[in-house]
Amino acid sequence: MKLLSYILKRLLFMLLVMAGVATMVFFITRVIPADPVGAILGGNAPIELVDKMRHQLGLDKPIHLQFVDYLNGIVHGDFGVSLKTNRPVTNDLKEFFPATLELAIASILITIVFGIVFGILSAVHRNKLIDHVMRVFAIMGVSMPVFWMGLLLLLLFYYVLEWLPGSGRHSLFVFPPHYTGMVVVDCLIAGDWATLWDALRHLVLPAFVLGYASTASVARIMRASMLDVLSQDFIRTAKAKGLSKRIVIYRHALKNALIPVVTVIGISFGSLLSGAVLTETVFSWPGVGRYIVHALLFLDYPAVVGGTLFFAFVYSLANLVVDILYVALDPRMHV
Amino acid sequence: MAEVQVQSRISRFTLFLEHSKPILEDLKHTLYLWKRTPLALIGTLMIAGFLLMAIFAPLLATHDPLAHGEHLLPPSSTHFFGTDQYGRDIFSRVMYGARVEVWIIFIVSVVSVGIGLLVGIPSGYFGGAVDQVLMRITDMFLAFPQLVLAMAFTAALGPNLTNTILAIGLVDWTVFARLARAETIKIKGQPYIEAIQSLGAGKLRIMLLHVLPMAISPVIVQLTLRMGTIILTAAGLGFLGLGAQPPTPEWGAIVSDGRSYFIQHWWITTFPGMAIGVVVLGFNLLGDGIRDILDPRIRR
Amino acid sequence: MKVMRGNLLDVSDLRVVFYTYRGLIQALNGVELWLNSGEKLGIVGESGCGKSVTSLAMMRLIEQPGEILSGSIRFDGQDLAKLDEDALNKIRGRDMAMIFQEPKSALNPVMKVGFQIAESIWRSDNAKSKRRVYQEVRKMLELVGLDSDRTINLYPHELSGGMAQRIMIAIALSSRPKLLIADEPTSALDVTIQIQILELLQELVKKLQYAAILITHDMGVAAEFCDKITVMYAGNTVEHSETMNIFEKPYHPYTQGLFKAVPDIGRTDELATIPGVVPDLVAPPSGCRFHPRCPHCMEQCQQTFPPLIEIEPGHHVACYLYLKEGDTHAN
Amino acid sequence: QIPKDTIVHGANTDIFITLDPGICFEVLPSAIVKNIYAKLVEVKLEDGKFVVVPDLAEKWEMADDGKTWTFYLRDGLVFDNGDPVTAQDVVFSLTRVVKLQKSPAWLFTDVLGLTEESVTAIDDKTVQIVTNGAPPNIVLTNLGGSNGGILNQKVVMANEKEGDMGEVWLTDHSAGAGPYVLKEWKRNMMILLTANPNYWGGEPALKTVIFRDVPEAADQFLLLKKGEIDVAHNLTAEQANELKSATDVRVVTTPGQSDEYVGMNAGWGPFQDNRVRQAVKYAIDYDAIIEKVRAGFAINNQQFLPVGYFAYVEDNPFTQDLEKAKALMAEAGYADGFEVELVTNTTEIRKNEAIIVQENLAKIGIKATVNIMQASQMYAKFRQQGINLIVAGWGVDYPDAAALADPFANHRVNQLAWRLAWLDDHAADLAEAANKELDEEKRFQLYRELTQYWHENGPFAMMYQPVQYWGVRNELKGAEEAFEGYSVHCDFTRLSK
Amino acid sequence: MQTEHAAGSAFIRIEHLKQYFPIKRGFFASNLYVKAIDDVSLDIPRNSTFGVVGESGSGKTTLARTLLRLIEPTAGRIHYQDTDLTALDSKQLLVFRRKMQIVQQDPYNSLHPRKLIKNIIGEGLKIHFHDASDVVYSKVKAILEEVGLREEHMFRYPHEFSGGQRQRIAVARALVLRPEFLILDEPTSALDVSVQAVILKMLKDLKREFSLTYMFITHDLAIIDYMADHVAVMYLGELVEVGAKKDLFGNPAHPYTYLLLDSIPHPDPRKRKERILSRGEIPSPVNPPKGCRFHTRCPYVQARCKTDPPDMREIRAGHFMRCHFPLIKG
Ligand SMILES: Nc1ncnc2c1ncn2[C@@H]1O[C@H](COP(=O)(O)OP(=O)(O)OP(=O)(O)O)[C@@H](O)[C@H]1O
Ligand SMILES: Nc1ncnc2c1ncn2[C@@H]1O[C@H](COP(=O)(O)OP(=O)(O)OP(=O)(O)O)[C@@H](O)[C@H]1O
Ligand SMILES: [Mg+2]
Ligand SMILES: [Mg+2]
Repeated sequence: MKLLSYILKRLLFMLLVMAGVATMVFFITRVIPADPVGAILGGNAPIELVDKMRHQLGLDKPIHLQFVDYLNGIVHGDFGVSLKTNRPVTNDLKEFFPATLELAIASILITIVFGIVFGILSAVHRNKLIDHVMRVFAIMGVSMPVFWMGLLLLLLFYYVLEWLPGSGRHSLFVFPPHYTGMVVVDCLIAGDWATLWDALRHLVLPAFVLGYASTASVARIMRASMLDVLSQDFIRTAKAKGLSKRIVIYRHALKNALIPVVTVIGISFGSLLSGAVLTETVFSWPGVGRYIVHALLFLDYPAVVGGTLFFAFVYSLANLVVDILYVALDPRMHV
Repeated sequence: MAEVQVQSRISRFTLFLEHSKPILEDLKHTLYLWKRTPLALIGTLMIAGFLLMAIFAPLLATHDPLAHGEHLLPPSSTHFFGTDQYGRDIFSRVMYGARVEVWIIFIVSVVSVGIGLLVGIPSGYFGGAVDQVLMRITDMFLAFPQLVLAMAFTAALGPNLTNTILAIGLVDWTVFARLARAETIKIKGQPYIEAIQSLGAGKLRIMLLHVLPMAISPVIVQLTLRMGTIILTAAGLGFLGLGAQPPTPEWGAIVSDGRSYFIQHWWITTFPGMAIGVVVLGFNLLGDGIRDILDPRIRR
Repeated sequence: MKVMRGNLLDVSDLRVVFYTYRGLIQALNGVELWLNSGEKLGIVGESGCGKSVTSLAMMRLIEQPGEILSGSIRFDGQDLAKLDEDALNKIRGRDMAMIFQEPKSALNPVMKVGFQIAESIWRSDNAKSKRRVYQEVRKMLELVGLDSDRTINLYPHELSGGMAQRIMIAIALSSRPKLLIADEPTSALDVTIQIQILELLQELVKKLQYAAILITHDMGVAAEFCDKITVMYAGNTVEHSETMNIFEKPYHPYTQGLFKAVPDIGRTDELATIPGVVPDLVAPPSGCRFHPRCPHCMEQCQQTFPPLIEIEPGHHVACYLYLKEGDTHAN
Repeated sequence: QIPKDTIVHGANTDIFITLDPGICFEVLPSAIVKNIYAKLVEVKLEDGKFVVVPDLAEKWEMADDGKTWTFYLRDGLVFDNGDPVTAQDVVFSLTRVVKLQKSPAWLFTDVLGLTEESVTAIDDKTVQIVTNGAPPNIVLTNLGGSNGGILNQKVVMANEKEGDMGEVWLTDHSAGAGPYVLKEWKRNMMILLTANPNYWGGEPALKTVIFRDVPEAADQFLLLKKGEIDVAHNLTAEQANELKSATDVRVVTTPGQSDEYVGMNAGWGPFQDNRVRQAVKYAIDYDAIIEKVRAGFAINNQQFLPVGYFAYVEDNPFTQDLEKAKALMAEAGYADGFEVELVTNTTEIRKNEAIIVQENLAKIGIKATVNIMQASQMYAKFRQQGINLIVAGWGVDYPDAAALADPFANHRVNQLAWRLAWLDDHAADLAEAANKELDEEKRFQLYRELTQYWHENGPFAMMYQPVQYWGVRNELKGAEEAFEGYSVHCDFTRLSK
Repeated sequence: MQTEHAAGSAFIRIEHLKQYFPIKRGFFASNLYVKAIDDVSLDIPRNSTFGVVGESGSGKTTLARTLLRLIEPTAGRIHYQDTDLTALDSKQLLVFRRKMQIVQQDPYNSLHPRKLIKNIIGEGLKIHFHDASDVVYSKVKAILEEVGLREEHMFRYPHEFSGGQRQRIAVARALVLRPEFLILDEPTSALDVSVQAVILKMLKDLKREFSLTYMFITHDLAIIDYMADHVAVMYLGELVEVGAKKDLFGNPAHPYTYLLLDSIPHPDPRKRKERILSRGEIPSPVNPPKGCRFHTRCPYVQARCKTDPPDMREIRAGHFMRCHFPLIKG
């Protein structure tokens, strides 16, 4: 019951935040001294045509009226029609989002696994060689420009070693089943193992590149948190019980140490989602990141706004989930 | 009379020096811990090297970083890192680039830490409605896809390096706000704050003179840790065509501009890429180190 | 091998150091301790004198940056100081158990208390079925005076301090140890609860026949519940005797000073104070570590540490006052 | 691994908006549209010159008024689904462009003067078009552009939504009579075309054409070398150069249908003085730009007319001559130079050009600060005459000299000349006269005169005419012919393996 | 309940003071309250040492904080001589901030770790007297000597000091403002016995020297016995017994007071004895037991105790207590 009301309250906050984001993105985009119509029509188009089209799209109305229209649309779940693709923004998002989600989930898994393992190893072997190696390896992830690392890995694993396929979501002549739009999930649903294998092989590099960057932050928190937990009294109790080192670490320390890590993972997920742009470009990944960035370059208002709101929504939702997870993980949070 | 005062001041200062032994000891302690964490030491060296590079760029550079010459020369003894697509000496550009990075770091730090503290401390200190409002605003910025927001700000402010950096600062402050808030809440509950309150200090005085000095150090640590992200965000914006305006030798821009030469002319991207990597690594190691050293459990 | 002074435990010349930036902290400097089975020994001393380090050292739980430099910990026929980790794990929590000062932080916050007790029962007998183990958990809970149905599924944060300490006792005693080390088990508790816990421990000692070491800085607690008392100062054992003896006739100047400084209800005389402060263990005073604060300081005290000698049957003191004037205690 | 009857293109499809012939305006999408939709006539490059050849119309004639055109359709034409192609379809398709009023509409409305009533069907196989009297080459090349693609009216209108004339549906569906049919477009993944068995010219050799989305040039390079794509569309010049020495891949080139220029705002400060403009033209190192930016994939062409166009004669009066440039600057009173903002957009080529121009200008004392803008921002500013110095390019809209003379010299059409505030009536008059002139000899002279005047007075320094290039797998035959005259002409049917 | 429980003019008078904290557990806010102090009324005579005892969580610290208006009371009044502190705004309160000072429970966290001792002690002087730095310096120096520290200590940071020294600094910080009323919140509970004795003696001396009124909070009855003239016993946010120390310790009327006194282990093995043990655990102040709050643990509980909350009543002159069945000797 309490949990439910908590969730409701959080959802309400989320709504508030979304409203704020909506307002902000609207005004920021309008402040930009650029002309979407001119951009879409191209550099050659004469000014009369530009004006005509601007009028058609209602972009010559006073800004407050535009804002009212825009809010009206949002309230009705309508983000409008993309100036660029000439399709409802919702359709575009539906088309591009699953790819990004799939990538982000794969990356977050990589982040979690590597981050936690590195963190534990570092903490347990604190200040020993293995600690140094793990930390440096993790930090290297944040140290390299994504596009640079992406190209490097492609060159290595695809071009030179030929272990992994090149860019794209799946091989060209493979036609994966379509339910959710996430190829891996769809293949699992359909039981199409060959395609699944193909899709997974395509997923490895981009997910690694994207996830590697946040691995360091998770590993860092994990290490600190583990060290913290290991110095606590109840660990001494466990040792005094005569439990072996392994049990002390994995049974007694781990769950406690994970609690603060969960929050970081929630935040990482957000940055993974929005940081996917570069990875998507390097790996020809048809995701929503590229869509939004392009929308922004063209100043395709509806697409920018819709995409941003959508991101904000997914991010907030992810964090809500994390917070609930938090409650599940930490009995002290129970009511 | 005045002389007496001066005298007493001087004697007080000597007294201060005499008795600042504990402070020195503290320093010694810090140094000791520093030495015991080799990674922090390495990080420090990296950053020191980076700063020296920025300071002495004109001395270190072998060429004019903007002068065009024979292009796409591989590394050699005249061009340590080769030349780029216009025939500019990459080594010299990397040296001068250090200055740009320092500038980036400086502005972002000031802007984002400044906003972060400005939002975080009152939020944590007052709590209640103030906290709710400020935190919802922070949430809003957090929920905003960072790159999009940075791009939008950059576009709105006009795309040049300083504006790009400003934009990153405007986007990046949320972390610091949250951290400052959490710290403030922690500090607020400490008896020494209550003691100061009971002495009759006003809220502003408490926040400024007592909470701020305590809240700032974790924020600074976090800042060093985020330095890498900041530099890389700048590079990412460069990749998307925003960011430093040519011919500014910004490392991220060099890498992203050179990426189409990646396969044939590896040196264009590799050296500046490595420079970024080393500095980011340095900052991270340093930040990790400082954090470890500030950790009371170790400090004991 | 020396004869054991106590038939269960004999710690001799225990030295523990911590490596820190300031230098070597000589936390224990030749601690002597012994105990017979079934006995209750109190260790008293001021904060930082090494009580906790002693107890951890006995369990071989000293971790880096600390190290046991020397000494023997003979327990039940084995020298714990010489055992490896595996062998120690067989003794810890089985023959020798421990409870700590902050009972709530000594329990794992994300595990139900029932499981935490079960874990230690399992350890003493791996073969037991889950049902049997939990039966025993319930028995233990009842033993320490808790309602087993209600408590077994609680998390530590749902317990009060007193309950948590009872759980700790249950964990420690569930393997039926020969020795229970309690490091300030009641310092964090209120007086009324403290008494409950101490009475419980008292009662269980009788029932389960284990020996106990009770570490405390509260003279009252030691006086009421221990058969024997060891007084520590700055990493040394300075005095050891039967409780009654030591309270009636404290020999060591430190012990004397300590007793005079403790307020008690109904006490009318002014409190006495010990001048000076506890020494810094990085650069401890030479000789007897108490000499800078000692009203009877002699030249010899500044040079060498006095050995712990038996000046009366069962009453050991480390002080030159008594070593020199060999006949003062004769009467 | 690519089947024999399939070709895979690697291209950056991020900028693709629609494949509707009535709307499509970008280069590569237009090329695709041209291969899906047949037009009344086709424009081809023959002996380096563009010529108009029959497509759906087997013959046509212009009435003496110079305005009324009649087109006669071939016999037995059918759309991809077997429906017959009728004059009604032609009327529908061409009128639709006018009605939709999207990006390319101005070519029909402004350049040809078409209205909703201009195109009519005489009978099932005869179409009449009434223009504003534009010269024949302009009319025909415009009708032969991608916007002239003929749609199957029945199918399109069956898919109409809210009176959009099938606009939404046509974004990623096709209903044409060209050699290929659009099967599927998975955005940012691939575009799939299959051969149209009903194509009047016969079913093409390659049955499947795939455009695979590969936004990164380096990626395209790798995929091409591995044989995962047959054609790479967006290689960098350096990469293309690298391929020249490869054994299994070749580089195919054709002169590009565009110009890269430096534009100076003739209404702003120092640039008001023609001597300063001339100085800039002498300051630029044309060879360096061609070498460093294009790795040689460019033609030194300093006039607005691209190679192969009517009235084109090689005429490159400028080479870098710093002394002369400095002298001109001094003469104009700017011996110490001045500061100016140099604007360009984010494409890499432009950025590179800007950097070199910046360096060149610095040598005669002009301190240019480069400001890289998004295209959307740059054009917004440019259209308000708000840019003082710009590095940009101009792609031809249709292969006729008029398509360049107007924007570059005639401020009255509100295009480049106007944006740079070069409000020179003499140039404008000359351009208008030349564009209208039907007599070839006279027209030629007029353009020469304009070019001369423009060289001496214009606000443009033409950097080069690009050469288009593709990395092509050797097993793919006919790429040279298929891409010849690219952007005006692109014919996938010539490809084979 | 009575408000006039002590004869004569009170120095500090508390009337029906309540402090309820809304609780937030984990993520969830709720409309529950910790009733940290519930309807407390007290008179503190001038120049006395007024002891407050009670177990952990009984609300002693909260009482002190509320009394100083460091937290706003939920209800009730606080009179400082004739001034109602609860009615003052923050400017008016400033005067009383100087007159009333506190020495906190935890000497390790009550000094700002990044400030020199000089500034820690001098801060109040700057706020209240706007003293020039020379004046501040000499005043700080003087007060440090008063509490047994030296001039050289002014330039050190708190972590360089032992617990006892820190507590001296905290006392100095309070006394430098020349207050009239000083709250000592368990000033020695974190200290060792040998240090504790020194501090207690010092506090006694200072009280005389500065003619202070003390409110001395502790859970250690032995210390109360040593220090206080009057004693108030708190249980679960309520006062259960108030009176002169001699009277109250000699004849505890409330079973809880009796239990407290009985539970103390004496540092003298000869005083070992059989005890009456209280039952169970201290209930949560969030929902305290109905009726008498102590009934769940009272060895003498009767039916009425479970339903009727007893009132405070005066059983002897100046001796108040809250029990239906007081333990009257004899
Ligand atoms: N992990 C450690 N690192 C460094 N020094 C330590 C460590 N643990 C203990 N010490 C030092 O060892 C000495 C003895 O500490 P110990 O905890 O045994 O004291 P104690 O008698 O238990 O005190 P208390 O009554 O406060 O619990 C102290 O001076 C302390 O500083
Ligand atoms: N700021 C606060 N918010 C919520 N609850 C509080 C707050 N301060 C105190 N409490 C609660 O009020 C009750 C009384 O606390 P208080 O600190 O006054 O007790 P105390 O008698 O001083 O105990 P101790 O002897 O441990 O210092 C406790 O249950 C405590 O948890
Ligand atoms: Mg201890
Ligand atoms: Mg308290």
